[in-house]
Amino acid sequence: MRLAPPMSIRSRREAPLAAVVILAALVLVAIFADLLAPHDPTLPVPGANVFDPPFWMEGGSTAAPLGTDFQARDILSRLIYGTRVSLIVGLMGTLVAGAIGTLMGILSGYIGGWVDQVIMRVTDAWLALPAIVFAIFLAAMIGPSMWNIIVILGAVYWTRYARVIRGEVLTLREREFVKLAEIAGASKLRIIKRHILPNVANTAMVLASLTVGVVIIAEASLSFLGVGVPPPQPAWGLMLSEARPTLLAGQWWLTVFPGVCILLIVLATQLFGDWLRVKLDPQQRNL
Amino acid sequence: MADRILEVRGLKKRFPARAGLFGRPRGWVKAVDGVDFAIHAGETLGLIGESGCGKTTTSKLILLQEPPTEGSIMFQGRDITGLAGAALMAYRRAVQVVFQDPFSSLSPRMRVEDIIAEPLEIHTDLERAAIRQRVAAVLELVGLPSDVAPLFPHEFSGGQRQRVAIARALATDTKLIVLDEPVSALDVSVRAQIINQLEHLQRTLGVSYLFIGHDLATVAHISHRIAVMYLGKIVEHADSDALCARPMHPYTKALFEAALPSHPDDRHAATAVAGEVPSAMNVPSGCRFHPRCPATMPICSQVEPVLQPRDGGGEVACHLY
Amino acid sequence: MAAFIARRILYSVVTLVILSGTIFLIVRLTGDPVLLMAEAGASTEDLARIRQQWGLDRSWAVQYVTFMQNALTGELGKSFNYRLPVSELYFQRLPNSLQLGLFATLISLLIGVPAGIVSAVKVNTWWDSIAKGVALLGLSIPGFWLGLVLILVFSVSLRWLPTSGAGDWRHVLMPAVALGWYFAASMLRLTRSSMLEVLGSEYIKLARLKGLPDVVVIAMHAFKNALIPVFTLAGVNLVVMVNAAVIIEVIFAWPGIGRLLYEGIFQRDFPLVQGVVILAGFMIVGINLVVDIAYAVIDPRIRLTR
Amino acid sequence: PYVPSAAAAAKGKIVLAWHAGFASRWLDPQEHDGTATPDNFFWALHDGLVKNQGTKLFDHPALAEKFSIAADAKSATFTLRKGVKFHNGDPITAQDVKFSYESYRGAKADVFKNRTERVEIVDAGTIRFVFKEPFLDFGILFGTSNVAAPGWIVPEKYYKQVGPDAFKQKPIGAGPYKLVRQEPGVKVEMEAFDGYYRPVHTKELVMVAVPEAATRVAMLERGEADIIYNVPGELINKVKSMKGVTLAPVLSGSFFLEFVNFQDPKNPFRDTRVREAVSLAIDRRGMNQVESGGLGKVSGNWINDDVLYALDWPEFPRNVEKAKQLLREAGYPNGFDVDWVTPLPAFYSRGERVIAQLREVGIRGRLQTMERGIFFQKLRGGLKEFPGVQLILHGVRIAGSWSFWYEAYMKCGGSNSRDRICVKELDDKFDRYEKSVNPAERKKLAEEIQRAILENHYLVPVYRHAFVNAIGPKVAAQKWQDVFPTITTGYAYPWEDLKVRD
Amino acid sequence: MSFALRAGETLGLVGESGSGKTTTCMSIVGLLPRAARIVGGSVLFEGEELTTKSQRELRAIRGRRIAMILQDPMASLNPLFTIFRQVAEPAFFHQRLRGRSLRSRVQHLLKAVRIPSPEWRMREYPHQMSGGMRQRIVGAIALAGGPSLVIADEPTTNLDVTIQAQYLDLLKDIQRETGVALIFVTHNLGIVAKMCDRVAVMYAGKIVEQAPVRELFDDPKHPYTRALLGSVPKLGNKDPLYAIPGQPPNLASLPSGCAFHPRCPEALPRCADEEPIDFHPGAGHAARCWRLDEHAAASHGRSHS
Ligand SMILES: Nc1ncnc2c1ncn2[C@@H]1O[C@H](COP(=O)(O)OP(=O)(O)OP(=O)(O)O)[C@@H](O)[C@H]1O
Ligand SMILES: Nc1ncnc2c1ncn2[C@@H]1O[C@H](COP(=O)(O)OP(=O)(O)OP(=O)(O)O)[C@@H](O)[C@H]1O
Ligand SMILES: [Mg+2]
Ligand SMILES: [Mg+2]
Repeated sequence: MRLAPPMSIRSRREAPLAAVVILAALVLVAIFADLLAPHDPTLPVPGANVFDPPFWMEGGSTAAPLGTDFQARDILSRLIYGTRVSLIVGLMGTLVAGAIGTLMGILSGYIGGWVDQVIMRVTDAWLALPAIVFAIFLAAMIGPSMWNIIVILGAVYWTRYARVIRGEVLTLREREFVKLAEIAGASKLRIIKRHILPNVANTAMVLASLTVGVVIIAEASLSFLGVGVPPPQPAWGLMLSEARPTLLAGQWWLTVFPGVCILLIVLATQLFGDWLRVKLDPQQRNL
Repeated sequence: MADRILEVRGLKKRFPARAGLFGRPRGWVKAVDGVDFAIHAGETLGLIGESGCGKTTTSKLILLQEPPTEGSIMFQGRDITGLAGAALMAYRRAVQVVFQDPFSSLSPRMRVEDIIAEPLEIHTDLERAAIRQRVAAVLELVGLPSDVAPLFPHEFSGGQRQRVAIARALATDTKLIVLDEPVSALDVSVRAQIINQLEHLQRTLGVSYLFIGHDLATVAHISHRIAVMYLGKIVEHADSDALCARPMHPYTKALFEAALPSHPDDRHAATAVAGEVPSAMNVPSGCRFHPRCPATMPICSQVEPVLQPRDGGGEVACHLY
Repeated sequence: MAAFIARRILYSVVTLVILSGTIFLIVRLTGDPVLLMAEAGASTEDLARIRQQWGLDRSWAVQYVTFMQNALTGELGKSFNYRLPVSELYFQRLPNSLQLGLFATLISLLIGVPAGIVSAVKVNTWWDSIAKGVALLGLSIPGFWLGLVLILVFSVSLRWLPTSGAGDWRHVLMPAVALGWYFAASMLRLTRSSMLEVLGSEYIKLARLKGLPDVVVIAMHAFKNALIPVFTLAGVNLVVMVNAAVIIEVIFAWPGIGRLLYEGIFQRDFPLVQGVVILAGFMIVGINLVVDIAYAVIDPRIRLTR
Repeated sequence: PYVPSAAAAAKGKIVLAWHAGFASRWLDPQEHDGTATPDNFFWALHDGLVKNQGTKLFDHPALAEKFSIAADAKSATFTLRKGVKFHNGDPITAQDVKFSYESYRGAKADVFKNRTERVEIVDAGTIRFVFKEPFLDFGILFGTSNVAAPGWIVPEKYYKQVGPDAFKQKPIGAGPYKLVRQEPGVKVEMEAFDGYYRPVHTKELVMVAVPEAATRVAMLERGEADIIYNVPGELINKVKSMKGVTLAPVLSGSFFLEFVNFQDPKNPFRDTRVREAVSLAIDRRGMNQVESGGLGKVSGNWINDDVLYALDWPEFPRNVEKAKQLLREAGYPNGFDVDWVTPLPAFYSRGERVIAQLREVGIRGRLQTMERGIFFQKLRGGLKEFPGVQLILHGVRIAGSWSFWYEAYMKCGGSNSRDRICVKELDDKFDRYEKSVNPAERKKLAEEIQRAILENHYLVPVYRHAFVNAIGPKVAAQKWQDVFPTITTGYAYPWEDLKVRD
Repeated sequence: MSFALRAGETLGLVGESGSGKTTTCMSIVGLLPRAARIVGGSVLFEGEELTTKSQRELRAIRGRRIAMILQDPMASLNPLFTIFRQVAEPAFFHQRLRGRSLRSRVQHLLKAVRIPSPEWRMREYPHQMSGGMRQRIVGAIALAGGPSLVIADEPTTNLDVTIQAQYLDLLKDIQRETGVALIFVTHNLGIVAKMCDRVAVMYAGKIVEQAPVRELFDDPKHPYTRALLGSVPKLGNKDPLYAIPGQPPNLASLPSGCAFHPRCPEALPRCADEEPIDFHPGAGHAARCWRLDEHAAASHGRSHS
């Protein structure tokens, strides 16, 4: 009897090509929006009407290839600039959440004691607070803007990081290399910087990649409630939400295009996140 | 071997068990319950006993990872239990540890050179170049080529990692290394390498070891003296050879009887000792070994025996003697 | 066990105190409710009168203490808008919200759990890919969009289901799907990963070594162990769906708590917002307790040791 | 004439889908908040002594058979209709009227309190309000929907018995419909009251709150709702195309631009030419076309023409070239930047259009959005909340008198204008207006003030938008005005006139 | 690799971590992980070919005729089920025992593995047992189906010496009573010395030497076996240990020829290129080393160091 050589494990597979291509394309579009967009995304296309259909449909024109919206603005240009806004919101929101959550998780897990208790109770309380309460709170305090939405989403989504990272830190804290550092006389700060942080980075990365999509969808939901990225900024979520009545009127392009964009980016980040998770966390714990 | 580098007296450690609603403990785990021993310069003390008898806790107390409940730890004649500041750092610098699991004791995100350099960075203000030199030197000492310095731990096998761990322990001018089962996680063929290496290092550098293990043969091989622990107490200690030649405490005897034969012809029948180690939360009265002891006497359940000198040097705590 | 539950309750109380303080501050920092209660041309005296009528002229500290004192006696105050005790309003809406939440939970469980199990048992096959695809779709479609498409298709075009409002099962179907859809995805992910973890364990190996049928191994040995995290998530999700299904309730004009909260927020109905959030907090805490106790029922380690 | 079983003929059911959630306080006229929304419920459940109906502003007798206001405007006398009853069968007495008036605590309550000396019950059916001084606006304030409601009658006995809060849950009134059931915030179900003095045609009237516009339209399409309020601009064409459905574009609030702090020397809007240029840049017709499906009205005055003394004013022209020219003359050949353009939430798209139109003449603005509650709070905060160069696009509807508009949005220290606008000479004139008891003089002053505002472009009117509702096939109506006959409101009352098609 | 085992016999399978011991055992019972597969060879059990059997047929054999004891007693019991249920399962599914007979069967099994007061203990959960007891319960589960072969994969690595000794004695007793054949997987030569009749030494996925236990200890033929024996500390002997140089190989990139040759002190030039074949230096003794090839032995490459 002969055994097959060690089995090639699928989890080592290459990064999902589709996801990487989509993400790269979106990033490029976001960077070069100024060059790519045919029109100003906030102003009407000269000569165009409200709700012009895409060019291939009757009444459409190539001046606004994907049609125009309620302000006679070019949808294509808005989508292109929207990539920038949505990516910034998605990535920065994730970053804010990740930064707060990771910090909280590390403090809670590593320092322990009452710090842990307080942070965990705050986390519990936070979970019970609906995001919209926050959203309006912040909008009231500092006025609605893209950056405030980022702060809001960060403030809403940090808890999931805090919990997972805390769990991770609790086991890390018992890991022998941390003990070794303590025995060698390393300060808490040094241990956090040199030993804890680098070792939770993977987890944070995986969580982050899975959070981007959630944040983008959440932005759309806040727009629906009227407290998202303020007009006239062309965020996809805002476009989708503003145009929702037109679904009923048959002007499908107004919702379908931003919808597809959101779908694409969420799909891509999730796929990428899944891949990253399998790659960085072969045990596939519940992140 | 006259100068005692480390001396432990009446060391006790209790852990609260199952804290109640407001942190009120419902009982105490007496993990270490009055331990005395000394380690001399350049000497290896073996600490042996079954799982849960308090070996690791003892090492934690020595390494100041837990404050002792009672007792004192003298390092080079100075009590270290209340140390702080520079004196503490000096102690931290002189005493290092090597753990059992070579996979968990090296941070997966750090390069080997940084791992080894960490104690140096903390305790000295050497230049980068000097640190690198020192790293190369200790790598050499443990038998690794110095060009492995920039690698990450996952690029090493278990045995090599354990060498890195030892190298780290040697990076500062270490006086004492606590070795908590340093070879039990290693492959059989690699164990011998590490043990030989440790012996070699001791001979050349004169460091002392506290060697914790539960494989009798291994502990006996490397140690000069052996202390046998049972449920938080040392029940017998003696020179390694004397102990092997004539174990006196029934528990020590049981350990020897349970040890595996090194040849099929040494097979012996059922072991004398029955049952398992009781929980450290409710230690039996009198001699703590009496419920399992094949030679138990009425007095054993009432009076706790104290350590007394035994034949061939060392001490034993048993009513038989 | 009793001490364990007592400690959990203590934690819960702390959580609720933090929660109430936070929400109390937040609603007050967001602006003056009186302006929204009065007409556009109301005079300053008008405003002062309303303010005094509702005790809003007193300092925040006093307001908070009063609020907490009342809350302890189960009195969450009276809604500005509805002139009803908040708790009464809440419990009026609760049946609707529970109906929606339970249906949605059911849908998310019915989709998420079996798909998660299949995807874990047949990991890295096309079954797995399909399940993951479904989960991805669930995560990438905003609920309001799905809701409107559902209305468009099933109410307007096909004329099968009523567009909105509460009533019989036909009313709850679309909102429950639109709401449960998103949660199904998270349920699926969690079931999958926790099943994968359990399936890799030694005791599952031993169960297989006993020669047990696969069904028994998966359904009895594995699933029961994988259930615990799924259970927790379902509990928390249920609370979220019951208390904060704002968007779906708005789209489908569902008379639930989410809308109560939504309107309360925009009207600056302080007592209402505070009350709903705190009751939701209670529910979270309650559900967590139930889940903890359920754990203890499932898992003897907790039952006997804590 | 009292018809005892008028409601016996009532039949059918009408479901009305609302754009907002309901507040129970809207069921109690005693706490009228001065906005139009609660009138929907008052007109169904309650009745007043007088109310406006159709094009009559306030002088349509309702529970009062007749009334008279003394020539010196120091008293008003009302005679109750005979045999009128509350829903619980109790007769409506002068005492109920007195109680309702005296315990009224809603909008403008202080005005009534301060000005009223006493309320006399002349006899069982006659009541007289006596004022401390001439009270010229009494009729307007007392009887116009959407202003105040001390003239709406609640049953004293019942009201006192259950208390104000319970009253809002189970109101008993004198209106054409009595409450069957309400789910607070969500739904109000009503049934024709067979003791009403006018014929009630529809048996059941149900109002449901459906916040999402698309859902309301879907309901109308499915026949789940018979009347829907507030069709958004995007869906006007869609609703137009629906079979059997009638659009009801009721003229509603007026949108106009405010130049925040324009008197500041550093403010470019200080120059009348610049303000005129803004006016010339605005495409009022285009705005009406897109935002309101052409159903609004491009009016000249920023004050609605359905209020007392409102001045009729011709439409302002659009002339981009002239606007540019004026800007050049004013020293802004390249235009200038406006820090923020803040539209009334959530009419952001109108704000965006204004910005796009201003951009054409070289004035570059940015949109500022805020949540509704914040907006009103900021308005009240005055100038400090709007620093720099700012424009506000107000959307306002105030019923009753032109003076309420002036007081709220133009007067120095006005409830909404605060310290953002101060035109001293107009305020002085307004003072004279307030003090005057001579209607002719008042009218003259009112017109002078309005003319000055328009000629100087202190405020720039944009257009009067239509509150677009839609009527389903089940409702009997020749034209939409049959369902929405009442000026000063965008709503479908009087409810008793609604009829279900046979 | 190949080895054979008679009824009632104990075979020791020795090798370092990762040398393929567990994989071998798992492939006997047909439970390799999804990613692995058997690429050749056969497993004959009581005359039946196992490798070609379907999972369904294997299921009838697993637990009933071949049982297995896993390495980790803490992890191999399902924490959520009672001891009774877990011990009863094989009898329930294979022998279709129910009710009282099932209960008495379980009691009997627990008694057989020396669990005190089994009728009371079987109602408890795994976490209430000590490690030694758990391992004995796993033993009871193995015996539950009345197997003729038990494969024990390092069953004592996590146990204390005293408990280990007790457990090993117990296994021997049971073997004597029931006559099952035992495959004992371990990396500890001491256990082999204590327990086994025959030994197979594995290195890098291959059996390099196989012999009756005494012969192996007295006269090991393969350099790896010799090295292994030399590297274990013995009581009362403080001489430096014999350390095999280098590290165990990675199975994914095995050295060419004899997998041991890079570490072998006696390697011949051909060891690097040619995979050694089985030589039979004695009855029932086989080893894979070119040194045993007569011709090669004549022309010594390097001498014994
Ligand atoms: N932090 C702690 N809290 C409570 N009990 C503890 C703690 N650490 C150790 N114990 C208990 O103290 C006793 C001694 O533990 P210790 O780890 O020192 O044993 P050991 O001899 O090292 O065992 P092993 O051979 O398994 O490593 C055990 O019963 C253990 O459960
Ligand atoms: N699921 C798997 N996928 C890939 N490789 C595997 C898998 N299982 C085992 N292997 C590899 O197969 C080889 C043999 O593993 P096996 O578990 O049989 O070794 P072992 O001798 O039992 O080791 P140990 O003493 O550590 O239990 C190892 O190199 C291991 O890495
Ligand atoms: Mg230990
Ligand atoms: Mg193994």
